[in-house]
Amino acid sequence: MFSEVDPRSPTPLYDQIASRIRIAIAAGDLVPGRSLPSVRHLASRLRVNPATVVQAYRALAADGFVEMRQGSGTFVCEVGTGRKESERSAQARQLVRGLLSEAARRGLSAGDVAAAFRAELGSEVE
Amino acid sequence: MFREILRTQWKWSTIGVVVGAVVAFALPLMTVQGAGTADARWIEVRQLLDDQRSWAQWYPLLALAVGLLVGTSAWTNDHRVRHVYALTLPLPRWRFVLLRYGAGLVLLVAPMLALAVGAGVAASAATVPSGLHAYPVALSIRFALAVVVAYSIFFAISSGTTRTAGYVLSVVGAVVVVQLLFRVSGGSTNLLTAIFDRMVTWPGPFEIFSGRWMLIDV
Amino acid sequence: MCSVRVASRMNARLPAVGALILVCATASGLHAQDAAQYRDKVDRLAARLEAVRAQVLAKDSIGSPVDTVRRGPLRLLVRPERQAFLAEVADITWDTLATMLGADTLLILGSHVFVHVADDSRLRLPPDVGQYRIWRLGEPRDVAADLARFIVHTIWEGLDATLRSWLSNPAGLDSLSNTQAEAVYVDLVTAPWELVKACRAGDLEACARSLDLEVADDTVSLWYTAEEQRRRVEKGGGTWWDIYNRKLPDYIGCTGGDDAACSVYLNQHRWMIGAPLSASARESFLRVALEVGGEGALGRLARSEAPATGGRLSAAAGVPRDSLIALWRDRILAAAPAQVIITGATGWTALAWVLVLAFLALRSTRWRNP
Amino acid sequence: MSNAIETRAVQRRMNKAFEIRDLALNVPSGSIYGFLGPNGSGKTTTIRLLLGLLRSSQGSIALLGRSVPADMPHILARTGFVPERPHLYAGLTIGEAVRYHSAFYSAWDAERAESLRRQFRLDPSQRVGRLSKGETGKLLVLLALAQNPDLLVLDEPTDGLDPVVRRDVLSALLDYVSQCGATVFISSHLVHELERFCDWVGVMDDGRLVAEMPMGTFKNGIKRLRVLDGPAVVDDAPFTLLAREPSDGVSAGEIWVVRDWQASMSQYFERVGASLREVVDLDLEEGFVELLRTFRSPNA
Repeated sequence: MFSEVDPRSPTPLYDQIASRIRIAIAAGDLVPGRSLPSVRHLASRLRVNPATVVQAYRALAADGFVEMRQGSGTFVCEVGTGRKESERSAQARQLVRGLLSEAARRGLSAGDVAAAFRAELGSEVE
Repeated sequence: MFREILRTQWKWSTIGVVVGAVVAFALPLMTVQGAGTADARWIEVRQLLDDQRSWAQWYPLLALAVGLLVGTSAWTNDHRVRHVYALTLPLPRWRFVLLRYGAGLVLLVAPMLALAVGAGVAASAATVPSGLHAYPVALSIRFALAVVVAYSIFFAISSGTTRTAGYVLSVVGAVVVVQLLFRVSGGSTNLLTAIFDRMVTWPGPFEIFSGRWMLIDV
Repeated sequence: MCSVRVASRMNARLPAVGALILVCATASGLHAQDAAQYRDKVDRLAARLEAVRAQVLAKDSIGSPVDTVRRGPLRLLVRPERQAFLAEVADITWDTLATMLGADTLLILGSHVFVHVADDSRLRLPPDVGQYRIWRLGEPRDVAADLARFIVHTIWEGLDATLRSWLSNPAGLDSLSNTQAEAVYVDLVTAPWELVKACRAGDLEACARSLDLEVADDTVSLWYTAEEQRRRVEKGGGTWWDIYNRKLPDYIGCTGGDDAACSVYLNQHRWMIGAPLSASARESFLRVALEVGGEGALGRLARSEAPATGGRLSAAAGVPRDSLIALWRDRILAAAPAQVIITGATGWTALAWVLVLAFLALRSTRWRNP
Repeated sequence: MSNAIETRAVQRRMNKAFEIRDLALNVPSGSIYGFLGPNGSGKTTTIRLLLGLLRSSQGSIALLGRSVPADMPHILARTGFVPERPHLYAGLTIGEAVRYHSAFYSAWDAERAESLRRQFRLDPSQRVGRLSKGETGKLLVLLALAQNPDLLVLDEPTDGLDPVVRRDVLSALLDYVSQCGATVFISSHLVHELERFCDWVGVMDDGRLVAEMPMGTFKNGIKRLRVLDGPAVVDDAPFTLLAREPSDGVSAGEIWVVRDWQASMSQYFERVGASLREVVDLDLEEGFVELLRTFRSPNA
């Protein structure tokens, strides 16, 4: 989750970082109370501007996913199950939206995409 | 700071300083080797003085060589990479130059002292005929001054850019050309000799080199 | 300057006879102080020169045209194409000799001197003339200097035996140069003999003896103390064979402590010992004397009848002997070499240059912003 | 002090063909400023001017609030500099070179120097003259960082380095910045390298500063549009049209490269009867290329 970011993507870097952490929290990979890497560490590791990491952490804090404690670091908050669910579905919707717009660009209709979905996933979707 | 500058200077000019010091110590001893007897006849005295005189040229040459080696080593690296490291160091430039200059001077104390010690030993070991005297102190002072002058000359030259060196060389070249023109046009003025004489007589910069480099003299 | 062209038969077989320079003078009775007498003598010499030349020309069938160049008593026979060059040589030689020796001094010259260049190898010279071969025709000035030196040598050869034994062969008779005086200074201050020390301290009589200007039966004692004599005998006296055969009672006496034996021994073996001051010191004295005497000094030296060399040199110089010695001593002491000890001027100048150079290093364009 | 580097109307003629003109740089304190430009655009000359290695013929330069070149020693004491060509004494070993360099800086952090040395795997007994390009680059960065600078000026610090070394060097640099909050002025012609961490960019071309803006503005403002039935003459558009060319042939329409784009501007196309099919974000490099293209031929 703290691996590469894609600077070429239209999604801003801070957003990329924040959303990855959000997913990790929603998926339970990051348990409440656990501390996130320090800004210095993450910035150096991802080779991004420390300000970008701070911005990502601020965004997460504003959403209530993490808590920034002065002087000691950033910690994962207790997030309700409903919240986790909605985050997961929001992420999923975002993926699908991207997929649909890409499909539109290639001249595929929503029906084509849905058919493909069904074909790929078999009966699971039903 | 000075210690580090000194350390690098030492690293670059070890050979010059060490060899210079060894030769400087040995030279006076070789000068008096087999020096005469106390009641020497005039022919022996003459021989002794001639020997002294034949050794005399090696002292200023040694001073020049040591000055050249240490003086130019101060900037060889900067010349090689065509960038002066010190320009990006946080101290006023004049201060850095003086520190570099001082570092070379400190190292040059070794050959100077070596010569003084050598001259002292030689003077006390030699039998000086009556009427002659040994001058170890005068010789050492002369050597020290000559080394410092030579060092300063080469330090100043190598402190310059290649363009400066070019200017110096073209002035020398111009003098030679003018001299040749004189020669061709039948003039008898010898410009080179005149300039050289100016340099080696008071108050020219090389006067110290042209003096009497005699350990034993009247 | 006058040059007389002598027409002669052509002979192309001897082109090598190039510049034939004939310096001719005479040794016969030299008292030509007054001009008329001098001129008369010169004229007679000229006539004799013509005779010699005719003899040479006849002998060798030299047919090429020959010019004569005259300078005072100097006469040069030259080949026309070298006339200009050798006329210049003659000018310079004559000037040198005249100022050095005085015009009449040349009359001391005891023989004729032919001077010829190296390529005149087929020339046969009359037996009664000195000859001098110029090996290289370079600058007229150098040729003239060589020639003048040679003539001086020839003149000295013509002087009496006393003078020649006092100083066998002076290098030149021009005035004392500083380098020569400096060398004599070294002798003066380093000679370990009591007599020289006294001379250095200012005893003019001691100087006179050191320079071998006095005559005495026991010269050795005039020069050296008994102790010095003994040391000398011990150091270098007697051959091994002599000593082995005990044939040298004086040697044995001297080393045994007999002072008289030492001087006897040394007077008998004069080759072992010379005057306390070297020949170059004597030569320097001669030069000072001639310089003080000015024109004609060498002539006066040759004619003087004083018994001791000191007296003769005093006559040549025209000043009393002791004044001459004092003058010589001052000249020598003044020629002391530059001090080994560094003078303030030298030291401070060196330091000033160091400062200037250090300043230049500081002001290097490399340190300023380009 | 709001700007770590501030120049006004700086002028410097290098030769007949090239000069720096009207250079007005503003590098905000605490920012990471990417100084972009093709080779020969004047980046190195500008850096030499900033560090007092060249004197400007006109204009004023201030670093960390002090003027260049009058206060150079003070500025250099707080500025870490990584030159394009290394100037270290080749005869020294790494250990000696570090020791020598440290002697001149009162704020030298020996611990950081040592940990960076270990991190960079530099052997202290190796001679500086024998180092590879990557090792030399690491050593220079080490020296610049260990002097605890408030300002880092890096001239092509990663040029010619392999990706691993480049990553190490940049990580160390960012680690220092997040720890100490220094301003970084980094020049490069490798645009994508700067993309991930610069918050300001300045673009040089032919001795002039073409653009200077926050990274976000730069990246968001330049877009590639696919337009169908575009008008022949574009004169009243709310954005700046940088380039216009036929599409790749597979998809219909034209490709427009525009600047100062905002989403609401799509209405423009409806108004002129065209249709906007696609808006593609350009990354820094593409934006940079387009920017230079219009700068060099403004009428295209």
